[in-house]
Amino acid sequence: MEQRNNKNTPGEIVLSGVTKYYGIGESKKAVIEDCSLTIEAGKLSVMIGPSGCGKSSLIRLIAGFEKPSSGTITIDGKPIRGPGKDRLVVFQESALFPWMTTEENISFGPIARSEVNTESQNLAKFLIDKVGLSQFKKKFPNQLSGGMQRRCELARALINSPEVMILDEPFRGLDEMTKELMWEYYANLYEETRQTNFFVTTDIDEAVFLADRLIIMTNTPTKVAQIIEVDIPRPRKLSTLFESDQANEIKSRILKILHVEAMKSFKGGSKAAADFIEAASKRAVSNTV
Amino acid sequence: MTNSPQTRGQISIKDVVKIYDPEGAAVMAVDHCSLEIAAGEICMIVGPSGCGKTTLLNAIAGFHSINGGSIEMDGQLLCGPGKPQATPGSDRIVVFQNGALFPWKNVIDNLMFGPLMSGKLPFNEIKEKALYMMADAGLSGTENSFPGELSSGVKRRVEIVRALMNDPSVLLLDEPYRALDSLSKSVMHEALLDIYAKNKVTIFFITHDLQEALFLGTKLAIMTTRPCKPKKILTVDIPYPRSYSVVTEKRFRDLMEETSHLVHEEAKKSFAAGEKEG
Amino acid sequence: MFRPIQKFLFNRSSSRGLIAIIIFLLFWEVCSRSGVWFGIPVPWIGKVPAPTAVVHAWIPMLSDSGYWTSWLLSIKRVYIGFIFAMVIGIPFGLLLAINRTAYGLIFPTFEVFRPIPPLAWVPVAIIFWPTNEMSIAFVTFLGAFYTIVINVLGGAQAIDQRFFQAARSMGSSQGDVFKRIVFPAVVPSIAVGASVGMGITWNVVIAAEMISGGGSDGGGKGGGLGFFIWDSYLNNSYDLIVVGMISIGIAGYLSSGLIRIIGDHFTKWTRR
Amino acid sequence: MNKIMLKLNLNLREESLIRKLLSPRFFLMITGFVIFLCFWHLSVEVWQLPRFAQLPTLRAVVTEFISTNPIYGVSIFTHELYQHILASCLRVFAAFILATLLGVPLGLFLGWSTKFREYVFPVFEMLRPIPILAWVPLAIVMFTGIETPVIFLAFLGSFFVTALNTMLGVQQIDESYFRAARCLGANSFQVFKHVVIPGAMPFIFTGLQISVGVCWFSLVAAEMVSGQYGLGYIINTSYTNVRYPTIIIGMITLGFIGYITSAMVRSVGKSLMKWRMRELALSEG
Repeated sequence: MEQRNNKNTPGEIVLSGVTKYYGIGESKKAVIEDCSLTIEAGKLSVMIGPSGCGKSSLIRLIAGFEKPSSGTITIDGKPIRGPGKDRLVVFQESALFPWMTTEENISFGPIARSEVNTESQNLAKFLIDKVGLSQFKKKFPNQLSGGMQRRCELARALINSPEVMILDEPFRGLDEMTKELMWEYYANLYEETRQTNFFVTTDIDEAVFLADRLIIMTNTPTKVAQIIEVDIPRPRKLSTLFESDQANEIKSRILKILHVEAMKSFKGGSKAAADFIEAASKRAVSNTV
Repeated sequence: MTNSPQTRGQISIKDVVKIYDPEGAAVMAVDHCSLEIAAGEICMIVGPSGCGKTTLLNAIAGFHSINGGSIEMDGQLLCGPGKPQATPGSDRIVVFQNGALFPWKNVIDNLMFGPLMSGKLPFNEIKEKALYMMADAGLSGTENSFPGELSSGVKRRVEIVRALMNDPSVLLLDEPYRALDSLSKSVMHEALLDIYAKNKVTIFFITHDLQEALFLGTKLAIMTTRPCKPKKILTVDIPYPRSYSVVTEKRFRDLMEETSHLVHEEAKKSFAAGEKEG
Repeated sequence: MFRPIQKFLFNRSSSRGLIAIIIFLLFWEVCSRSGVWFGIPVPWIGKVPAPTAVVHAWIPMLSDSGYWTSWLLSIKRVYIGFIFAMVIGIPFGLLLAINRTAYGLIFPTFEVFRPIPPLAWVPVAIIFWPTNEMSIAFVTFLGAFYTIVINVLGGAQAIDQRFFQAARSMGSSQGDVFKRIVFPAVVPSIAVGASVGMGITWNVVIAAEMISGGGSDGGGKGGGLGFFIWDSYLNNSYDLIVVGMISIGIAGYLSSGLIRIIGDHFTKWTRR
Repeated sequence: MNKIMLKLNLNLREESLIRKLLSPRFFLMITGFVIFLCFWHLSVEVWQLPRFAQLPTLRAVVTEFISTNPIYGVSIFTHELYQHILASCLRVFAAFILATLLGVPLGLFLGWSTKFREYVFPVFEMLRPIPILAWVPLAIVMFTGIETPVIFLAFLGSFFVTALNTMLGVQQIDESYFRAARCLGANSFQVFKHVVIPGAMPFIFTGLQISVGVCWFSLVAAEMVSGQYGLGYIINTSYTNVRYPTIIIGMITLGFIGYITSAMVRSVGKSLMKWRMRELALSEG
């Protein structure tokens, strides 16, 4: 996994004036409205916003599973038409194939594209050791712990050496301890490859710890509220999160913006915007079959 | 609606031992654990997942028996020598990790279930109390919806109100906010402290999120990996009411630093042991 | 091998089961002999042959070749119908799951015929198929076919959307998606469909054998277990009816046991 | 519809839009029916293919079905058809109600108390593998008359299915609901009433739907073998008396009535479980 310098790293994604509607007729609701942002190549950009504000819909647009209602999304200048191995998504709930062992899951990509050769087999072996799952090669996903499933999914994406790694709150649901260990683990993985990464979360500590560039989103319909450059030195260690004043200063800035947004969506009681978006986006996913 | 000031809900756990015996392979879950919780206190139990915290909670609630030591509440023996398993009762109510609102009852019926079962109050008095507590917790308007239609944040609040409807001495919370995303968690924490200020009930709160423990708790018990016993007990001397900005204050960060390496040691041990979640 | 039996015999729950079965057999014996259970007259059971009489009638059967040929005949008919139902049903179900046009075209007609119980097809089958044997096989096939298709269809439609998204973004073609996502995900539903289907085929074979008089090449006791019990009824040898019933029960139990074993083998990944 | 795109329907939004224009669901359904009827008419009457030739033609069946004085006396305008329908429906109704009244409580207790299950379930499991229709001769012997054996057979099939599904329903209820109810001070009877029954309800109704199907399944066979009236009987006697169109009429009526009865059970289930309906609606949208 050689280290790429920033200048010619691929994977710059530009969104301009992107809008996305769900539902039809009077239940039509804009989830993303006129959102423009750039995910810089070679950087770990983290997007944070209240739950259900439309972040996952943005990911589905970038990954190419859905088309924006208006506006354009390009990767290195080329418009995005459909899913491709240049933009791989690690979902919130594990999308490991339950009927495949860890080994089969990880080498799914090369086999699917019939690019299996000694080089890809070595890479697979290297990655399985790297994610610490060598003794779990023959195990099925439901025999792995949450943390192990996440690492397996990371390896499955990395073997295809995508231009951009997209992660949708991958560590949500893990217990706090495993989650913090995964932060450090994922940060080191990025520091080795300096590959473009687009990480979405609702956890402020996670965002501050991981991010080179922090994109704070508003409540639904979501758009960019603020962008903060985080220049905490790398490689980053968990202890830096508590000691470094800069980390804490950024954290309180985010808190001010996001707490207000979270309260707005929360105060709406059971029919809060968050629930509607959550249900609507679930429906949107289900009816593309 | 304030019940008597902190006289109820004092718990003393003395030297409790719990051994599971699945298919004969005896596994010790709790190893001589002793812990004193004063009445009206918020005691946070922090430890890696699968270390036996929930077993302790189940023993207090009376779902499981214990093999040694004793647990008392307000001086009466809950379980101990001669009575290995406590009898569940509405003085100690559990709020479960993935929720246990009855999906077939709407919100108001869920809230009224406890008092109706005990049959002490007439129906309309219970209903009035339920409506009052719902308004108090910002839940009015959800009376007739079913749990399946509510967001997880709202469901959590309904479940806590359902517990408080029975004026329990102790609220036993088992990682109630684990499924929530961090931002909604912060809002839920403030809502819980708000309800706590009004009801002054003792809270026994299990979590593996250190920041949540320090933000909510008056007392913090850091547990070892399985078999669990308190590794360190410290009091959190941040005054109430606490708002979320306290997280960035100096005192809070010192406490975080002081406790986080303890907690991480335990986490590394269970992580290395390939401990599966929960 | 000894350890599980020993565990079975002495643990509390299974010993209770054993006691209950013994009491049941005693109840059956006493009531059919005397029609009275501790002085209370028991209706209907009186006409049922007692267990001892049944065993008594069963022993000579064990050496009677006709008895065993009816076993073989019924098993043959069940498995022919069943295998045809699997071989045609699974691809048919998958086609409906994958191709929306085929689903729109064929599924409504398929659904219209589904409420018609398979045995209602016996007369039409006898008219259509040349030999009696083929008409029984057709009706058996029909019994299992509907169950398998519905289960395969349900299994395929329940596959989570994100598996397709993940596979497509890693560059797998549609054929690859079918081979490595749709089919493996549907295998557990096929196993469920097969075990339910097997139960239905036994029912259908027994009834078809009774209704169509035991089939052309059987005749006499060799007409399959269905005919065996019907023939015993016609000759008023009621003990043999119960012998036949228990034999069918055992045969049915063994077949669904076999299907379950095969099914478990292919769905290892669903278990913890 | 010259070139129906037989592509994998797993493709994405843009292809599905084009497909929607080509074949709205209703239009396809009609084409499906038309193709089937044409095939029936052509193969039997026009081409007279081997084997198909003996089957009743589409025209014969339709004319018989809707004629005021049918050749063989059975059509929608004659009294006889409704007599058979009534006989079959009464038997299914009696068997289904009996199976529900006995099966559901048994299933609830089997699921609820381990002691009861340890005694009763082994006997239950010993009898269950015997295919229902293997009971036909014994039923005729055990019960006098025509009606009771037929009802007993229909009852037997649905009884086992109902009891088993109810038991599974109770067993799948999450342990924390029982604990929550205990915590809130409910005694065993209250837990049974407020947790066990509503919690098992979805499974009970799945069981009842299957049980209606099994009822019809065993009824037809019993009627064919020993019935006097009823749709199974009419189908069988029409065959023996070589009145082929009436066989098809019997089958169509059977399918239709069977569909209506299971639809009735489904709607009763839906009305009893509003909470589940809303939950499913939200998730499917």
